[in-house]
Amino acid sequence: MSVTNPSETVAQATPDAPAVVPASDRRPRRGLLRGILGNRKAAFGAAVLLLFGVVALAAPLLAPGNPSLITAIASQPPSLEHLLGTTAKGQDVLALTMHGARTSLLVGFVVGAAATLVGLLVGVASAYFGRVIDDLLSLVTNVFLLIPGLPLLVILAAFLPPGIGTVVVVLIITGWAGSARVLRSQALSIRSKDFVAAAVVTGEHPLRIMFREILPNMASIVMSTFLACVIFGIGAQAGLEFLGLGDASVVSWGTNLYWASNDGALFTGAWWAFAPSGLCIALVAFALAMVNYAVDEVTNPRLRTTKKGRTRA
Amino acid sequence: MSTTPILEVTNLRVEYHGDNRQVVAVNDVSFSIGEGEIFGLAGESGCGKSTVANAIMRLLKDPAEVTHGQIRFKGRDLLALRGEELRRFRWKEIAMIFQSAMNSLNPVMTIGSQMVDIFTTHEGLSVKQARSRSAELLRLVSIDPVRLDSYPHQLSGGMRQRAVIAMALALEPSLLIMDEPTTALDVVVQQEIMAQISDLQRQLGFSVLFITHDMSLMVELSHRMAVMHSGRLVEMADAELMFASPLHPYTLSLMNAFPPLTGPRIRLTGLSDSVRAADGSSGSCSFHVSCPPDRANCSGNIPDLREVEPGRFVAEHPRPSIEGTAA
Amino acid sequence: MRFIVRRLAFYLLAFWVSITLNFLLPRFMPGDPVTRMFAQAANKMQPHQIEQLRQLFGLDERPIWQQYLSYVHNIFTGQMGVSISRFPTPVAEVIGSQIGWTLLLGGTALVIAVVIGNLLGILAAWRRGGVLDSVFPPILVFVGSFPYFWLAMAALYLFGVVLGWFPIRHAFDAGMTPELSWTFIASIATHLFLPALTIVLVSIGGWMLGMRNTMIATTAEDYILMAEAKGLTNNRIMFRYAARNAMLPSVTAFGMSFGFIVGGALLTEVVFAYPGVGYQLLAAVQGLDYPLMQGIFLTITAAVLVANFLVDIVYVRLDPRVRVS
Amino acid sequence: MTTNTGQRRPRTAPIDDVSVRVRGLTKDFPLGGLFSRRSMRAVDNVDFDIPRGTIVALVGESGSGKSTVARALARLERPTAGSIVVGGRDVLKTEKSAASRRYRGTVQMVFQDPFGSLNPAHRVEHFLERPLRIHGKARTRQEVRRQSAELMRTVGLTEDMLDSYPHELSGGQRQRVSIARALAVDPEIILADEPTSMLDVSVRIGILNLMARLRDERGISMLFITHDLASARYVADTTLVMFAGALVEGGESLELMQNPSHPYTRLLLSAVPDPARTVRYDPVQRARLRQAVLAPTACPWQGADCSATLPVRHTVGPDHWVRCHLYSPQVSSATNPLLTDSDPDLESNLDAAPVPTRKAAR
Repeated sequence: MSVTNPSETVAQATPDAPAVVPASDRRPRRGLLRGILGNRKAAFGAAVLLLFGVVALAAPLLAPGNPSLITAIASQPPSLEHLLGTTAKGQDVLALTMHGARTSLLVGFVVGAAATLVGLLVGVASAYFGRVIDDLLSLVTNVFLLIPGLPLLVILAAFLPPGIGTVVVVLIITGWAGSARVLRSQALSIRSKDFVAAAVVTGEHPLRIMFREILPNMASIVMSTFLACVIFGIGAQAGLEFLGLGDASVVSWGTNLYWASNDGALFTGAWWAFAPSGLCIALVAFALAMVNYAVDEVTNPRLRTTKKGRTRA
Repeated sequence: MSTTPILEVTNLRVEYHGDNRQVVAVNDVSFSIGEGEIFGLAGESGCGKSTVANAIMRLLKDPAEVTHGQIRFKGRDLLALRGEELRRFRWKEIAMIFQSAMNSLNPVMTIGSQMVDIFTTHEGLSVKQARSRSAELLRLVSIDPVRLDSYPHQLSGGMRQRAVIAMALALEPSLLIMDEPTTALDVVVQQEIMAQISDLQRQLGFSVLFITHDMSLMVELSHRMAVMHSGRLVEMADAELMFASPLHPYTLSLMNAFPPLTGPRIRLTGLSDSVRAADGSSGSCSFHVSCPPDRANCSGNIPDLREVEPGRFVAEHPRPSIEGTAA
Repeated sequence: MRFIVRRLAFYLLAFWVSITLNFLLPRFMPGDPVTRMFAQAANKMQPHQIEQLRQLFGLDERPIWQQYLSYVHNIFTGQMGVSISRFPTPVAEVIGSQIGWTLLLGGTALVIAVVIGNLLGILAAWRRGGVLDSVFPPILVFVGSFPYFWLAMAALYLFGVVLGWFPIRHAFDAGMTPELSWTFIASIATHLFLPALTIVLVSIGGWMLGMRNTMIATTAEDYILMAEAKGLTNNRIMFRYAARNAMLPSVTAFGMSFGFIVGGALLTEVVFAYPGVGYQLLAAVQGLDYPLMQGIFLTITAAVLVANFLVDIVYVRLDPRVRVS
Repeated sequence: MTTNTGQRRPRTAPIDDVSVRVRGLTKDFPLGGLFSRRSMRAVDNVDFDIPRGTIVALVGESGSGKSTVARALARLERPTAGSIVVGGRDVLKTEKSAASRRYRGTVQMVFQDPFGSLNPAHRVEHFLERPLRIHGKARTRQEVRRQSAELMRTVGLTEDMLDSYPHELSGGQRQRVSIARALAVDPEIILADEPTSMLDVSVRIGILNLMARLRDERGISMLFITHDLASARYVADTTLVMFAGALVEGGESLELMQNPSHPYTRLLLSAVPDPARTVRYDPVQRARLRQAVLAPTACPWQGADCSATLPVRHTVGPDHWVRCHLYSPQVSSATNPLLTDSDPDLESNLDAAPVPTRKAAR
């Protein structure tokens, strides 16, 4: 999904009401990492991500030279020489795909990290300052959540000078609100816990309460928000570039698809020109989603799919 | 009250299947309830008393399973009921009042339609007939029938619980299971609800399985009672008798939790004051105060109930170290 | 009622923010895109049209507050300037002629995805560990990981180009005149099938999993246990008690997801050359048609806000608890 | 009616014998959103003292505002009006925006929920180390460890539990850790907000005993918030009864439970299940009490309608006062404040009241 709601997956998987989690489901936080590592979904997701990470880092070694250069006969189907064929211009599709991973993953993770950070700041500020500030911040958040993402992306990107920087900035502007909503509600619910009041009564400094008492309890939700934001970043970047709003000279999965579509790959039957980049986006997003579900399952064991289906009385 | 047992639970064992271990929630529990009798089952959270109730009602969900024992109701084997047969049996013969009235009512349906449900499903009444029956029931628990069209959130906590009681009595069941029916309520409301249940029981003559952690409340209402700990019964006797002279130390510690409202102030002791502080090791565990946190099959050490006097059962001899002493 | 009024005020605020954003962007962003647009379009425009555009984009010398007032006035009277890529058609007219197709495509896909997705979610949660619960989620999540437009490309290539089962572009057969006849409706349906299918496929997983998870949380509630103790039939418990409550978060998500579905629909339109605003948006981007881009943005925002408001009204009907306050 | 100050103030002890003196404490909570002007009065003009080295119980039902009083004293809520005098200073005036470290070192709090009041992310030692360090009680690691261990023993836990996480402890143990945390700053006053209500019943009495021990051995004053009259009677020297945000009756605990005077206190007492009680309540009498409490305009005792005029405090015994018009000299005779001329049935009704032995208050 090119423009997806970064909050959607998180919000649905972890309902706002923590009250539905019975006491027996309270798990120690420190078990989170071990739990995730032992989860099959997470292992699969991590392996795929690792693979893509390695390919992205090693792209200049695996496919030396500028991938946009025309090096071969145009529109060749996959062959031994060009494993994934060539584009209508005569570029090697495999090289384009591997180099594309660099930009796409970079933008995705930068956007994910930045949008999560903004969301975290907003959420934590809401919880910290309370009432008036919280009301204002959540109003702004909700307005941004409501304005449809893609058209907003388009007018923002259209007015800003084209380039990767613009894409990143625009995606952060449109993507932070979802994470802010989720993180705010989590921060607020922790803020209202008695252990925070206890820390106040002990005489702790407010900043220390924020960072030592509240934040450690948000680890899992910050993680799933981050993963959802990365999915959003990669998908939305591809969507923008597909519309021609990115920098068409930069090689990324989105621009690959843009060129494939522009060159009429669909109608000339050159499926190899558009298949790889789309599959890569899907695989990365799927891997991230798997890790995300694993985080949810570890923190909320009730969501697990139980294998033995006992008969319901 | 007649002594003909209406419900007989024999050697009931319920286990929870964890990821890689079994937890015994109810271990070899036997008791019976006579016709028109109010039988109290006391114990703390996690002792298995609600599991017993859910087992009788056949409401146990996936990881929990009855692995041994029998539940007979009017001679019928409840554990053998299946599908449609079970569905028809529920509420008609045994009804249940859950702990929190707020949570046991569907928030998006009116009280009326949740009552009408019962009649249309079990007796095939038309909605109109069912509504007039429901109105009667509400009057029985002194709620104005205009409340049929109210949603649960529009009623006070006490009124909600009374509405649940009305629902429970809809099909005139022979046994009413009450699982901590008043814990979420304030004491004044609690008293009113209990008085109402007591009146209705006298009027209609149904039997009651009353589950609570509040010994004083239980003694006031019940005819006979049992105390449960770590999935086992530790004492069972006539309610007045048990209140007057508890035999098992655990029974005593439960009673001590509710200091008296009259008489001189006496110093009472609770569990952790005596046993835990005195004995950190788990070897000489008398009744599982130092139960492992995972509660893994720690109930194995509690001995079976032994009849020490006619109608009076206790799991072991009392330990003199834990008794209320005047300060 | 208070709830509805508050929501309405909130939507008006959101719309005001969108208008203001639209107003500020060309005025405070580096000026060259607009200048470029004028350089490209000036020779074919009438002086009064140029003047109107200059006003819209802040190139006149009036004080900013005057510009703002007249801008807001223009928006509410539907004067969003002339389109440059479809010169000399006014923007409002361009959008008006195409929004219908977008609504048809987005609406059809959304309704199908929501209904089927939620039903699957209900059933999966009710039969935990069954086929539906173990096989569908991973597949749907995987399909949902594809960009809308890529799945559209793949579907177009496979079913349109290679197999030739479905038409590959536009909303109805070329040469047909829009009329109320079966052949025309059939033509619309065949053209709608592939684009709608891709949107449904991508979005259905989210609905199913969301519903499954809230259903699982709901089935742990006491009122489900009580309904079961009451001896109600399984179907009644599943729908009247469990799903009826689990639906509430889904309805909220329904409103929230409009914006995203519309975004997906826009991109899908581009691939299928479906004559909705999304396809027009591509043309606007390529033709540096800023008035049209902004017009589309505002129109879609307004549509999403109205849709959300309708969802709120439905929500009030569904949840008695918000009615009282 | 504005009340005569001298009449409604409690007997004023010398300030030196008082740990906390609360006067006119009022708290309004705003209702609705950002622009709403509506508010709800949770605590209404509450006066009381906590004498040094005693436990004062504040008893009431949920929603009566008793927890708000504790939270106001802990400076977690800012009162709308009133004064809190601790150590001779009105802290609401001298420390307006936030409580000083000195105040935190004097007044500590134990919370209701043993699961919610310990951060699951930290080990037990953290909860003791922080107050020790903040208040300069321990500076080195060894000092922290030594003093933490001592605190653990004080509350009946063992040193090795310092390295546990809260989820590894039982509810009772957790509540003991909370008490140890409060003790760490060596406070003068501990506010205990329903410390036993969420615990397993068999360990409740142990926590109450610990509170009594801390009072007796360390001279710590406590405000014990509870809904359970029996626990209040068991552990508290003085009991105050709160209803709808206001104090309605107060006195020495045994005397108050022996001779409950306010209709609300009577209603509350009659509702507590107590199998040892010999006298059963009379439903008619209960209904009258109920009506007096819940529908003051229809108060069954004539002339005692407290919806028109606010009742003031009347002394009904040594260290025992009640706020009810029934006891005002205009309504009742001087010899027996419970009787009114206009209601001859009253005496017989009150005889059937749920209290087994009722003495006429002097």
